[in-house]
This record gives sequence, C-alpha cells and structure tokens, in this order.
Amino acid sequence: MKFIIAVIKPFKLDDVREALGSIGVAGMTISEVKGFGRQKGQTEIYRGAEYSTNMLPKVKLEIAASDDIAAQVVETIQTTANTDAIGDGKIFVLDLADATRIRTGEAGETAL
Amino acid sequence: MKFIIAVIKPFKLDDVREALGSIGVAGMTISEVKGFGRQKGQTEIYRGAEYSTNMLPKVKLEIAASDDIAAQVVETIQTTANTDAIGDGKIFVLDLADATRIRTGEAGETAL
Amino acid sequence: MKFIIAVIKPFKLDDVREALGSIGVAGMTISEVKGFGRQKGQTEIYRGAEYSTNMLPKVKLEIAASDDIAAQVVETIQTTANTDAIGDGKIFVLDLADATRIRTGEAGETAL
Amino acid sequence: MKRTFYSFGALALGGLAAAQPALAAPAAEAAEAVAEIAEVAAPAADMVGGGTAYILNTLLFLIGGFLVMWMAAGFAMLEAGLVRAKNTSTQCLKNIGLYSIAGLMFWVIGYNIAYPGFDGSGWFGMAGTIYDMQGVGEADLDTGYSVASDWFFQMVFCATTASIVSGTVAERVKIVPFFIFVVLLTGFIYPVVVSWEWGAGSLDAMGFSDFAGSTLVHSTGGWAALVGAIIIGARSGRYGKDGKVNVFPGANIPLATLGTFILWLGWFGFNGASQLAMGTIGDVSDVSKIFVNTNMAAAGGVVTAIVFTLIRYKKADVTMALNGALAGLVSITAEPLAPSVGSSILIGAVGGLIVVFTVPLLDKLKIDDVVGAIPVHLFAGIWGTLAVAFNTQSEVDGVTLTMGQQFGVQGIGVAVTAVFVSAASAIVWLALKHTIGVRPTEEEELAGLDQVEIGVEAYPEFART
Amino acid sequence: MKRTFYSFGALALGGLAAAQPALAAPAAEAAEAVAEIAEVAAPAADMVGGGTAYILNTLLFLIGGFLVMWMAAGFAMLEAGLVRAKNTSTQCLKNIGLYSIAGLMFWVIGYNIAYPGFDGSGWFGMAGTIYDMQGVGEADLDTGYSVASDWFFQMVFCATTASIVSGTVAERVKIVPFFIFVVLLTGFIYPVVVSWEWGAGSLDAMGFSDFAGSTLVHSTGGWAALVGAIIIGARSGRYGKDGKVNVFPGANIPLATLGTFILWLGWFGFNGASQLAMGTIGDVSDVSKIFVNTNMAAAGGVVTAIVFTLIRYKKADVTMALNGALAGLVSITAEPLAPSVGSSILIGAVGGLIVVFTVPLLDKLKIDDVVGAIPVHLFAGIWGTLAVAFNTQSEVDGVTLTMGQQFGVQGIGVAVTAVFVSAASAIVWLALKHTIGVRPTEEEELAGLDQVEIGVEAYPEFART
Amino acid sequence: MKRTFYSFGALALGGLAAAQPALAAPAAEAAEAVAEIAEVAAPAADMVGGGTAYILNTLLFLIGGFLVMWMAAGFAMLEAGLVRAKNTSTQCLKNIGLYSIAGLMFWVIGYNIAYPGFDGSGWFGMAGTIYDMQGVGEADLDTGYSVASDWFFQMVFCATTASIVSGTVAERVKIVPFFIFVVLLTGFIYPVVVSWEWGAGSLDAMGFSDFAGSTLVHSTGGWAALVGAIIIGARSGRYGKDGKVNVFPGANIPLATLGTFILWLGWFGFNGASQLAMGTIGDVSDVSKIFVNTNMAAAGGVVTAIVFTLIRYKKADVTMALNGALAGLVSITAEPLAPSVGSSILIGAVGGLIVVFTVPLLDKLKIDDVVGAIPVHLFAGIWGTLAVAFNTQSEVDGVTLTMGQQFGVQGIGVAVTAVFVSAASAIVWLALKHTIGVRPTEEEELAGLDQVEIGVEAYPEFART
Ligand SMILES: Nc1ncnc2c1ncn2[C@@H]1O[C@H](COP(=O)(O)OP(=O)(O)O)[C@@H](O)[C@H]1O
Ligand SMILES: Nc1ncnc2c1ncn2[C@@H]1O[C@H](COP(=O)(O)OP(=O)(O)O)[C@@H](O)[C@H]1O
Ligand SMILES: Nc1ncnc2c1ncn2[C@@H]1O[C@H](COP(=O)(O)OP(=O)(O)O)[C@@H](O)[C@H]1O
Repeated sequence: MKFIIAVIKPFKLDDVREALGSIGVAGMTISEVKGFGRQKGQTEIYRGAEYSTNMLPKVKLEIAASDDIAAQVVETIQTTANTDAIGDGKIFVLDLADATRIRTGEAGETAL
Repeated sequence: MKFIIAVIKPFKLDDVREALGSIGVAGMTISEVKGFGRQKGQTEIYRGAEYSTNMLPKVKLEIAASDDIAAQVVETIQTTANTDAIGDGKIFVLDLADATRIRTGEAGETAL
Repeated sequence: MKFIIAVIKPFKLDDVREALGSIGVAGMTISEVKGFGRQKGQTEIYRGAEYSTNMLPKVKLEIAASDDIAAQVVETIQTTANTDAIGDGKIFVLDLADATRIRTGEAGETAL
Repeated sequence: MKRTFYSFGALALGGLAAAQPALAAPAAEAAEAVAEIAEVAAPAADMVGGGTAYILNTLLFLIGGFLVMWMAAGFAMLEAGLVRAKNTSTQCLKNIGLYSIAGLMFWVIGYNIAYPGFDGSGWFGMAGTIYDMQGVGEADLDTGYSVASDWFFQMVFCATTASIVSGTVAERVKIVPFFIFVVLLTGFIYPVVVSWEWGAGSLDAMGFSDFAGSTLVHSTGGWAALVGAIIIGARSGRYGKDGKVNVFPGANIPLATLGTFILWLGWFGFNGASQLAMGTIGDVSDVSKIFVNTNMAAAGGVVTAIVFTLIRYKKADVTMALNGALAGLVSITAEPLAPSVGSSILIGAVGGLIVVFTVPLLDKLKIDDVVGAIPVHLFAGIWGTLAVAFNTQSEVDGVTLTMGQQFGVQGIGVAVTAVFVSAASAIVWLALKHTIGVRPTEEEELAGLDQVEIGVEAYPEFART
Repeated sequence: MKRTFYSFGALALGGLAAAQPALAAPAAEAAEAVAEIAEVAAPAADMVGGGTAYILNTLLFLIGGFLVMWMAAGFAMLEAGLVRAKNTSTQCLKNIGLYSIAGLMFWVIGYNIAYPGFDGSGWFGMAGTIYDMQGVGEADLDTGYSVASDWFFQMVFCATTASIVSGTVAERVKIVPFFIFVVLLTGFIYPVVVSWEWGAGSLDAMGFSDFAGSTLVHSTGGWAALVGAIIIGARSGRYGKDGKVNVFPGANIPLATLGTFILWLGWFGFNGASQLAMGTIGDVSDVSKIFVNTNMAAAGGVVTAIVFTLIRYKKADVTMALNGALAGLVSITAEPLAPSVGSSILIGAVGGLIVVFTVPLLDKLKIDDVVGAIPVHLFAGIWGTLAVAFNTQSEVDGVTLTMGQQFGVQGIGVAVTAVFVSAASAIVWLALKHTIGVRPTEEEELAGLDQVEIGVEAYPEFART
Repeated sequence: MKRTFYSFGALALGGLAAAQPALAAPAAEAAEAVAEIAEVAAPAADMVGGGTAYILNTLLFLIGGFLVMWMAAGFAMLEAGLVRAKNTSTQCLKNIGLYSIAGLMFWVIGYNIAYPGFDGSGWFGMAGTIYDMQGVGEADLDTGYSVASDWFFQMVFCATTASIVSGTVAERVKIVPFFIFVVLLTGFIYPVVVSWEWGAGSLDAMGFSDFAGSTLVHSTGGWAALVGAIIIGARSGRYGKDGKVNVFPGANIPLATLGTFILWLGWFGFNGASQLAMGTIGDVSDVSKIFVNTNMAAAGGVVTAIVFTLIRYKKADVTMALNGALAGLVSITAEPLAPSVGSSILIGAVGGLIVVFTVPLLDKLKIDDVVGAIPVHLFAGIWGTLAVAFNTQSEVDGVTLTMGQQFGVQGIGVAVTAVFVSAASAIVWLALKHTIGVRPTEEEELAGLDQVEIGVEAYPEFART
C-alpha cells in the first residue's frame, strides 16, 4: 500500500476530488497548509511597510491507496491539478506498512 | 520505529489522548483536518441553495512510536475512538527511519 | 529520498526557513499543529474554572529532500530550532518512495 | 415607581407643574417640591409649557427606547462571543428572533397585562388584549407624552427579559421550544410581574420600589434562566466525573466585549429614560444624575472584578470584567437616582464581587450558565433591589417606611417574583420537555446547533469545531 | 411628502401652528387639523414657541441624521459578514469610501439637483452646484429648522443608496470603478430621482407618496445593484454547469447579525426623522407611531422568514432571518405613519416572504447578489411603495385619489424610477466595463480582492481559503 | 472656549438671551449677536424660555455624552482589530478597564483639577478633590444646564485620552502598569492640561482656542502615547537588523472598521456637544454646522488616504483609510464650527495626508505605534490646532488677534502641552519601568499577553498564533 501526499492549489480541490472519485478513490484526508517554494507571494504593503510572505495557501491531500491504483492516483492528481503555472504543487509517495479501519478493526487493503 | 497517523472524530480526542497516555505514549502531534469518505455530510441550505460539503471535521494524530508498542498504540486508538458509526476514521502505520529530539539532539528511540 | 517531518516552536519558523534556504532547500510545506508532549501548558482560568490544555501551538514542516542533503537538513533544523528548552520539538525522517512535480510531471529528485 | 398613564387634569399650576410626573423616591420628592416652588416663583418665561414638556417627555422615551432596543444587539454580540463557534449562528438567530417575538407579544397581549388598570392593588388583570395605539392625529396633551413612545419604551424592556434567558440556556436548546418559551415569557410571565409594581399592583401598594427593573426585568429574566438551566441540564460534556468542570471557552472575545459596551450604552436609556419625563429642569437633572450613577456603578463593577480576579487567580479574566460591568449596571438599576455617586460605585462594586464569586459557585452546583446571566441578572438584581432600602424609603398610606421595613418590602418583592417566575417558567419548560422536547440529541449537540438547526456555519472558513 | 424648504411667512397662529409642517397623508392631516384646533384653544402656556419648535425640529434631524449615518456601519458589517474572508478587507474599504464619497458628492452637486426648486413639477433641475450651507450666526427662525441639519439628514440618505449597491456586486468589482460608479450615483442618479418627489417634482405633483424612501432610496439603490449584477456577471465559479448553484457561505455570521441590528436601529432615524418635524405634540406623536410601526414591520419580516424557512427547508437560515428584518423595514418605509400596528406587521411580513422567495429565484436567473440586496431593497421596496395605496391616498389638485388611482400613481413612480435608474446605471457600468474595466482577472478573483487590491488580509491569522 | 460653570445672573433679556452661552469664536460671536438682536425683536412666542433652554442644554450634554461614551467601544474595537490575535483579549480588558478608571479618577480628583476656578489665568489649581455632584432636587435654573450632565460629558472626554495611549503601546505592556498609568493620566495629567484652557487658565487668557480638544484631548493622549512608545520600546521582533520592518498584521480588519465607524459616530457628540448649548436657535444651528463639518473633514481624510495610498503603493490599504477618517476628525476638532464646508474638507484632507506620510516615518524611527494613534491623534491634532488660526482669531483684552498672532498662540498651546505631558508621562513610565516593570518577558510576549495575563484566548477555536 502507498501513502500519497499531494500539495495542490486550493481552488483545484473540487476538481481533484471528483477526478479521484471517478477512479475509485473512496476517501482522503484534507488539510490547509502553507507552501513555500519557487512560487513567490505578492509583495504586500501594510501601513507603509513592505512584506512578502512567500507562504502561499495550499491544500494537502493524504490518500492511502492500494499498490494497484497508486500510480493512477498520482497521475490523476498530476493531470487534474495542473495549471502549467509555477506553484502547482507536488505529489509524494511513501510506503504504507499497515492500515486499520477504526469502526470495524479491519486491517490491510480492506481498511481503505 | 513506526510513524502512526490516525484520523478520528474530533470529540474522541480527549479519550484517545488519555488512553494513549496510560499505555506510555508521551507525545503526539495533533492537527485539524477535513475528512472525505463513506460518511456523508448533512445537506445544508444556504440562502435557498442546497449544498453538501462531504468534508467532515476530523482530527489527525501523528505519533512516532517504537516498534514494541506500535501495535498496542494502533489497538488502543482503534478501540477508544470506535463508536461503531460510519466515519470513525483510519489508522495508518508507516516505517519511521529516524527521529531526533531538537532540544538535545538525541536520535533514535530515545528521541521519542 | 527522504520525507522529513519537523515539529518546532512557532516563533522559530522564520529562522529555520532561512537556515534551510541557505543550505539549498527550495521548498517545504508548513502547517499549524498542536503538540502534546513533556512540555506542559499553562494552567488557565476561565470564569473561575481551571484548565490546562497541554496542547501547545507548534509548527510542522514537511520537507522532501534528496538523500544527500537529508542529514544536513535534519542537523540544520536541530541546531536552528533549538532553544534548550523543553518542547523544542522533534524531527522525523521517513523514506520517500517517489515525488512528482505537478506542473511538469517530472518525477524523482528533480521534482523536489 | 408607577409607570402608569397619568392624566393632567389640573393644569392650574401652568405647564411647569403639569409636566412634573410623580417621583420615584419620596425623599427626592420632598426635595424637589421645594425646588419646584422656587421655580414657580421664577419669571414665567422660564416655565416649560405643557406642549414643550409633552414633546420632551416623548423624546426621552424615544431616545431611551432606541438605546434599549440597541441592547438587543448587545445581548446578541455578548452571547455570540461567549458560545462555541459551532453554536454561534443559532445564538444570532435566537436573539433577533426573540426581540421580534417580544415586540409582537407585548402588543398582542403583554402591555395590557402589564398595565391592567389596577386600582392600587392586584396580582393579575387585563385591560384588553391587543394594545390600541393612539391613532395618527390623536395626540392628546393631557397624557403628557405620546402613548406610542411609552409603549415602545416598555416593549424594549420586555425584550430585554427574554435576552437574559437565551444566554444562560445557549448551546443546548432547539430553536422552536426556545421561541415558544419566549412567547410565553414576553406575553404573559413578564407582564404579570410588571403589573404588580409599574402597573400599580400590590407590590407597589406595599411600597416596593424598583426604579428601572432590577427585579421586574433582570431577576425575572434571571429566574426564568435559572429554572431553565436546571430543567434542561448542562451542556453535554460540561461536567466530568468527580466534579471536574470542563471549560468551553467562548469563541470570540472581542464580540463579547463589544456586546458589553453596547449594553452599557443602552443602559443610559434603560435607567435614564425610566425617569419617564424630562419636561422640567428637575426631571432632566435627575436623568443626568442617573446617567452618572449608572456609569459609575458599572465602573465600580469592572474595577472590582479585575482587582479581585487578579488577586485570586493572578490573571484578569476579561469575561469576568465584562460580567462585572453588567453586574454593576444591574445592581444600580433598582435605584439609580437617589444614591450619591460614591454609593453608586459601591453598589456596583458589590455587584461585581457577586459575579466573581457566584460564577464558579454555579459550576459547583452543575448549573450551566453559558454567559453568566444568572449571576449578573439574578444575583446582582436581587442585591440591587435590596440595596434600594439604604437610599430610599417609600411612603405607604402617608407614612414613610423605616429602612428596615423597606428591606422587608423589597424582600417580599424579590420573593414573590422568585416564586411566580420560577413556577411559571418551570411549567413551561417542563411542558416543552415532555412534549416536543427541548434538547437536540447528543450527536446533534456535538455537531453543533448551527449545522443541525440553522444550516449555516458562523465562521465557515476558519471554524475548527 | 415634500422635503422642501418651507418658510413660515404667516406666524399669525402663533408658534404652535407655525412649527407644524405640511403633513404626509391628507387623511392624517384632517385628523390632526381637528386636534390642532383643540390645541390652539388650550392655554397659551401649552403652545410650543417658534424658537423651541425650531430647536426641536433641528434636533430631530440631528438625531435622525446620526442614526442613519450609523447605518453605514451596519451595511459595512452586514456585507463584511456575508462575503468570503478573502474579500472582506475590500468590502470594508468600499463601505467607508462610499460613505465619504456620498457626503462629498451630495455637497458638490447632489443636494442642488435633489432640491432644484421645482415649482410643482419637473424631471430635472439644478439650484446651483455646491450647496451653500448657512453661515455661522445666520440661523433664521423662518426656516423652521437649521438648514445644515436638514442637509446632514438628506446626505446620509444619499449614502444609504450607495451602500445597497456595494453589497450586491461584492467580491468581483475593483475598487476604482466601484468608486467611480458611486460618484455618479450619489452626485447625479439618486438626486434626480429625489427631485421628482421630495424635490417637489412631477411625481409629487401626481400624488405619488413615498414617506421615507422605499422607492427613492431603496429601489434606486436596488435598480443600480440589479443592473450592475447583470452587466458585471456572477462571481467566478458561482454557477456551475447544468444550473448548479455553488454556495459561497458568508465568512462571519455574527458580523452580519450585528450589521442587521445596526440597520434596524438606524431605521428609527431613517423613518422617524422623515416626519421632518417634532416641534408640535402632533409631530412628536407621529414620530413615536413611526418608531412603533417601523419596529413591528421588521419583527413581522423576521418571524415570517424564520417560520417560512423552517417549513420549507426544515432549517432556519439565519441569513434569511436577517434579510427578513431588512425587508420588513424597507417595506414599511414608504408609509410608516398611516398604517395601524397590525397593518405594519402585515406589510413587513409580506416583505419577509418576498425575500425568502426571491433570493433563490435570482440564483435561478444567475443573477449573483452576494448579500440579498435586490430582494431586500428593490423587491420589498416596490412592495412597500405599492402598499402605500392601502393606507393613504394623496390629494391632487384638491381631490383625494381613490385607492385604485393611488395604486396607479405608485406604479408610475416605481416604473419611472426603474427606467431612469436602470438606464443611467447601465450606461455607467457599461462605460466602465469598456474603458478601465470593472472586474479583476479570474486569477485575481480567486486569490481574493484583499490580496490584489488592498494588500491587507481581513483575518490574516486564521483565514484559510 | 471655556467650559466653565456660567451663572445667569442677568435674566433681564428673557429666556432667549439667558440660554445663550459664551461663544467660542469672537468672529462667530459678533455675527450671532446680530442675529440675536433680530431674534429678540421677534414675537415673544418665539423665544425659548429659560427652563426649556436648561432642558435642551442638558439634553445636548446627555446625547453628546453617550455618543462619546460609545467611542470607548470604538477604540476597543479598533485596537482589538489591529493587534495580533494573541493579544486581543488583553486589549479588550485594557479598554473596558481604562474607561472605568477614567470615570472614577475624574470624579475622585480630575474634574476639580480641570476646573479649579482659575480667575482668568493659572497653570495648576484644585477646587477640592471629589466632585460634588448636585443633589437630587437641587436643579438650579441659574446654572443653565444640569451639573451632572456637564460632568458626564467632561468625563467621557477624559476617558478618550486614555484610549489613545492604549492603542499605541498595545501588545507589550502588562495590565497593572498600564492601569497605573491610566490612573495618573486621567486623574492628573489630562485635567491639568484642560485647566489651562477650558478651565479658564493661562492658555485661555492668551487667546488659545481649542473648541473640542485637538490639543487638550488628542494631543495629550498622543504625547503620552509617544513618550510611552519610546520608553517602553518596540514589540519584540518588530524591527529587524538593517532597518527591516517586520509586519505584524492586525488580526481582524472588520472589527477595526467597525471601531472607526463607531468613533466617527461618537465624534458628532464629541464636537457637536462641545457647543455646550442648544437652547437657542443659534446654538442648535451651530451644532448642526458642526455635524456637517465634522463629517466632511472625516470624508476628506478618507478620500485623501485612499487616493494617496493607491498612487503610492498601487493598493488601497484599508487600515490607512480608517486612520485617514480619524485623522480628518481629529484635525477638525480644534475648530469644527467656523470653517466653511470646503475648508473643513481641506483640513480633514491634510489630516489624512499627514497619516499616510507619518505612519511609515515612525517605523523608520523605530517608534512602534500599533494602531497609528500617534499620527492620528498627535500629528493631526497639532495640525488641527494650528489650522484654527486660518478660521478664527481670538479676542484678547478686547483686541482681536491677527492670524499670525493666533498662529503664535496656537503654537504656544501646542508647545506647553508637549512639554508638560511628555515630561509628566516620561516620569510615570520611567518610574513604572524601574519599579514594577512595564513589559512582560520576551517569552511571555511571544506567547501573547492573553495567555500570560488574562488566561483567555480571544479566538480559541481558530487562532493560530
Ligand atoms: N521540497 C519540498 N518538500 C515539501 N513540499 C514542497 C517542497 N517543494 C515544494 N513543496 C510544496 O509544493 C508547493 C509548490 O512548489 P513550488 O516550488 O512553488 O512550485 P512548483 O511545484 O511549480 O515547482 C510549495 O508551495 C510547497 O507547498
Ligand atoms: N483512503 C483514505 N486515505 C486517507 N484518509 C482516508 C481514506 N479513507 C478514509 N479516510 C479518512 O477516514 C475518515 C473516515 O472514513 P469513512 O470512509 O468516512 O468512514 P469509515 O472509516 O467508517 O470507513 C475520512 O473522513 C477520511 O478522513
Ligand atoms: N512521540 C511523538 N510523536 C509525534 N510527535 C511528538 C512525539 N513526542 C513529541 N512530539 C511533538 O514534539 C513536541 C515537543 O515534545 P516535548 O515532549 O514537549 O518536548 P521535547 O521535544 O523537548 O522533548 C510536542 O509538542 C509534539 O508536537
């Protein structure tokens, strides 16, 4: 099993979720994060003082997926979240040793 | 060492924390997330337009644990966070290659 | 590749980011979390009732790094975020199986 | 003091005297009588004509009325700030709803129960049902002020009573039963209590004195809230095993602060316009004194609460300071005119102390009062009502009561209000509980009423549950 | 009713009569005339002298004026609460900016277009450009009130009109084009409409009646908003394929609630001080009645909106209750004096119903109105204007209109306002669109106007979007 | 202008003249005198009797008083919106506490220092300690207004001064030393400055003119704030190495906007009621003019700030627009009556400009002013005080000053206030610093004062630190 972490632009969330749904991903966990990378934030002026945060709002998805569909999940995210603009984000894939569904206690792939 | 990620219902947090404390888990990192899964959100009406977010508030726990107690941690979370209702959440276990305590620089299991 | 998760005190964020920048880390993802550990929160009084949350605000950094610099990243964080006080935080290192840049579809180390 | 219609049959003394309403406190009355005589002797040009007095009296009601109306916003903000984010929209809805219902009910029946035309005594009466506002063009100099302005001013007091309840029982009462309770509180329970005193009923006859409503308004709301809190029970999870109090911090402290400032501002109308007249220099000077005393009692409450919490807890809990201000205000409400400034500060300070002591006490008793309305409105209201005796003694059948007697009478007023309001509220709450039900399910309560009952989150973009 | 300068040439009847302005409704007028005669017969001491009446009339304008000024804060909070967090700072800036611009423009030119000195009819005129406030020390008893107080009161109405627009077109209009629109709306479009009725122009001559501005203020703002919403288009992503309405919930419901309470409070000034005088007991009693009716119409709107949404959606959407209050207020604004309390509640209740029905309707038409200003100000404004006919019939050339005729005249007023304001607004919005552009780029809109145009996030520490 | 007790010995001219207080500006005075004579010739029915004038004067103080009291809420919201979330509860507590302390201190000693009974000159005096409010029933027609209403109005000004300081030194001063400073500021420093001018002291004798307190209130608060900011130092981490200014954005912009609107509203009371009388048609007309000028100066400040920041930074920083409004208001406060509307706009606009220029300037000097109170209250206050000379020249010993002389005198007033307030404040701040300490530890400051001093987070559910 794989644990996939994707950082995307917030407004792409709905599209990505729909696309993942259509390839059979039933669940995911979402959090709001700040991203720091090549994409630079706007220079802001607050009361005459310039500042640029460089920390841009991003959305992080965490998806546990079976090995079969992991590659497809990555590809789907990559194509759907893509805007060809800097700051589109990253997808990280980690190995997932085990998974448990709290409600039933089921473990392994059936827990996903 | 294992890196355990658990997604639970928010109101179970205190119970889970206490239960983990009693089996010797000294630390964890907690964040608020939105969960997407089988459990469906309520249909809401805002100014006459229906919508259902499907994104439900959840709490995510991240716990680094030694191999000895990892299984016990998973079990404790599973039994404590369980309400037998859909949406109780998941526990994911990843392998943890290394850990460091910032204050002392200690590494490995002693850092936990 | 490594996936490094660091939990630090919030006010150390800018210093750590700068230090990491100077050793060539171009990106990272940041989130606000609550930490539970040896460091105890203040006992608060709200309307005559005592409570202590024990949940302290922390900042979590997630950094994907090539194997070459992973150790240096850990060390840099450890030395920069250190205040010699309890609650300085932890650094966890996981193996990263794969990484993809959404904008270009590049995979592996070049995606970082 | 009676808030009755008074008719100016005898205009003989000229406009000045005509516009002089009955006074609250006999002591003050005597003093003013002297002043009046002096004034009557003054050049005629200095007299205030009856028409002018009518306008000024009416204007006092209008200004006082809009200031007290504004208190509805104050309660809404205070409560919205002190509940958890997941119940904030519900609290907003309850507050705008209760203010609206209070207005409707006070018109449908309330006013005519509050002012039943008692002839010096009585515990229940009705002067009809729907209140007949004077028609356009029927302004009558003899009433001394516009009838509609008086009704407006009375109505906003009625709404205040309901606001008190909504704060205590927040976060665990569904909106429909809550609104039904409000209908009965504002249409029946509150007006009955008012009739005893301002409606020239039996309490008034005994010499009970409640200038602007420490008992009639605040304690009435307070008892209804207390009984509600007991019958409904605490918020789910609020009291743990072995006496542990789980803290549910208010979600938005600046809003609670704003609410308190709004209430403070509104209280100038609440107490000041309860003078009921400003058509003479005596009256307008009294209104001024009331403004000062009201302000200083609140200041006394704030400072006491801050100092006391600093000493006891080493921290200055801002919500206690806010409650302290309100307790000071409630305390002075029963008699904001007669006390000296110094006494007013003291009266308010005791109110502040009461709050900081009784808020944790209620928690010990597992009575869950979300915003502290019971300490503020009920306990400080009782204190203020009793404290009247220090500064004013009523005249009953031509004899002025001793301070001790006045205490007795004030106590009687507190007691009958307690019995009646508690009983009536208990009946209503219990009836609701055993019919349509008052509380959401535990799961709904955990999810928050906003999700379940309103469908609109208060802070959808940053609420974290 | 005309809001013209009236001069008191004939002071023969004494101060009392002198201070009695022309009345809104002939029916009421007749009734008051009777009362007046009775009053004149009363002892001279009860008359209100001309000087006193002048002061009281002026005071009404000042109090009414600051209450309506306060409505600018109400709109700001309502809108700040109902937009998404990423556009909140922009909405705050727009509101404080538009209030400022309205004041400047109404002075530079607006007032003299609104009050061009029509002689009983006219559609456009100017009495000069910059309004010449009376100098210090030039107070003139004959004007009956201070000219500056009247100007102040008129000015805040002008600002209200602009506030309405800002709510509808929020979240997608850049600040510079928005402010340019405000300049033209407050300096030209609004004043022209006002001149037809309060400026003694042609609508007034026909017998059209709009006491405090359901049409002149609210519908004018509403038409400008509607035309703007159509020309500018919906917020990016608001309407999906196949008719799906994407919900963008307001970021801060307590602020929206506060805004509504502020508006409700301000409306006592809006309607009450539109009586334009309180120097007689008749006038001040009318003001009182207006307070009551205004309040009750709002209450009717709230209760209707709550009951209706509960029945239809099983939830009580708090934003609908807030809109219901405002719709009730707008509905009663065209005639807050003549109706009985019961009629007022009904008029407001219909307003509330209109809102809950038309808010989703606009979404069906893909007209994106962020805060519901079109249902509240335009639709309820039209309803209120037509409903005048039930309660008041004007006298034209000495003949009182029938109810049917009055309906007709009210309809004409609604229609000409619709045509003129829509056309004028369309020209301005289209001109802006095709020159400097009205909307930000889609990317900027997604990022939020606060980032792009203001540089200051509204809630930097917890906004998430 | 003197704000002294004036006694109406000579009632010879009848009520009208009797109620006419001394006027602010000789120029205006002359003009009004003419008007008055005309009025006196008018029919007696148009005169305002002494009793009526007394009531109206008192009413002005009461309305003005509650409006200025409301400014305390405005400062609280402005500051709560502009500090970081972790210090918001503290800021709320400080604001409600300081308002309370100001009331108490102004009663304990302040008023009697402010009005020491100087006989045309003097720099320090005391007319006793605790202020003796008039008793109930002791209303005296000769005072021309209720003494308590005057005290109330004066007291709220005193509170304003303290509010100014709290904004500048926010986020880094512990509550106990802060409150001690407030005790001394409101009980001693502010009253002394007031005594020089409104207390008929030496500045007044020189012909210095400060109608409603650009110097006496705003600059006094401003100097105390400036000296405090210097002695206390900047917030930890605010100024980086090599001149880098670290931006700490305000946590809640809509609250700051609300605060500004509240202040704007309150300012109608601040300036308008500083006319001190409305018992004549001249006075009430002046009050009206003051309303207009006050509003237009604020509008000028807003528009200037928006236009200027748009040009300079390509963004319209909303916090600058808010500060612009306040700077416009402060600028016109020294003389809101005499200028024409056009001049008022200009005076306000310059105030707005001053703010946008000096806010970054203070940062260059590493003077950390959290809310911009120094630019708004001190710099714009100085500007407004000097600008008086353009519009008004005082009469000293029967001779009217030239504009140049008036500038000189205004400068002297600014200078002595600067010296005295700075010195006195420095002594207090330094004494506090070297005894109980003013600042929290750096760790505490990082954690936020809410955690350390109050124990209550402002937004516990979504604050992210
Ligand atoms: N090394 C990294 N580790 C973790 N997250 C990263 C890393 N580099 C970038 N990110 C995340 O990806 C986002 C986009 O990266 P950025 O460099 O701005 O653009 P791009 O993905 O187009 O190269 C960043 O905002 C950050 O959240
Ligand atoms: N494949 C997944 N990857 C990551 N998180 C998941 C996944 N599936 C579910 N979750 C998380 O677990 C929560 C509960 O899942 P859900 O399917 O609703 O119920 P249950 O756990 O009872 O099957 C979700 O809200 C989501 O946060
Ligand atoms: N076992 C753990 N798993 C995950 N996070 C942990 C663990 N232990 C500690 N942490 C995180 O590290 C933070 C600091 O830990 P703490 O025990 O308080 O101090 P220290 O790091 O100095 O030993 C905690 O607040 C928590 O966020």
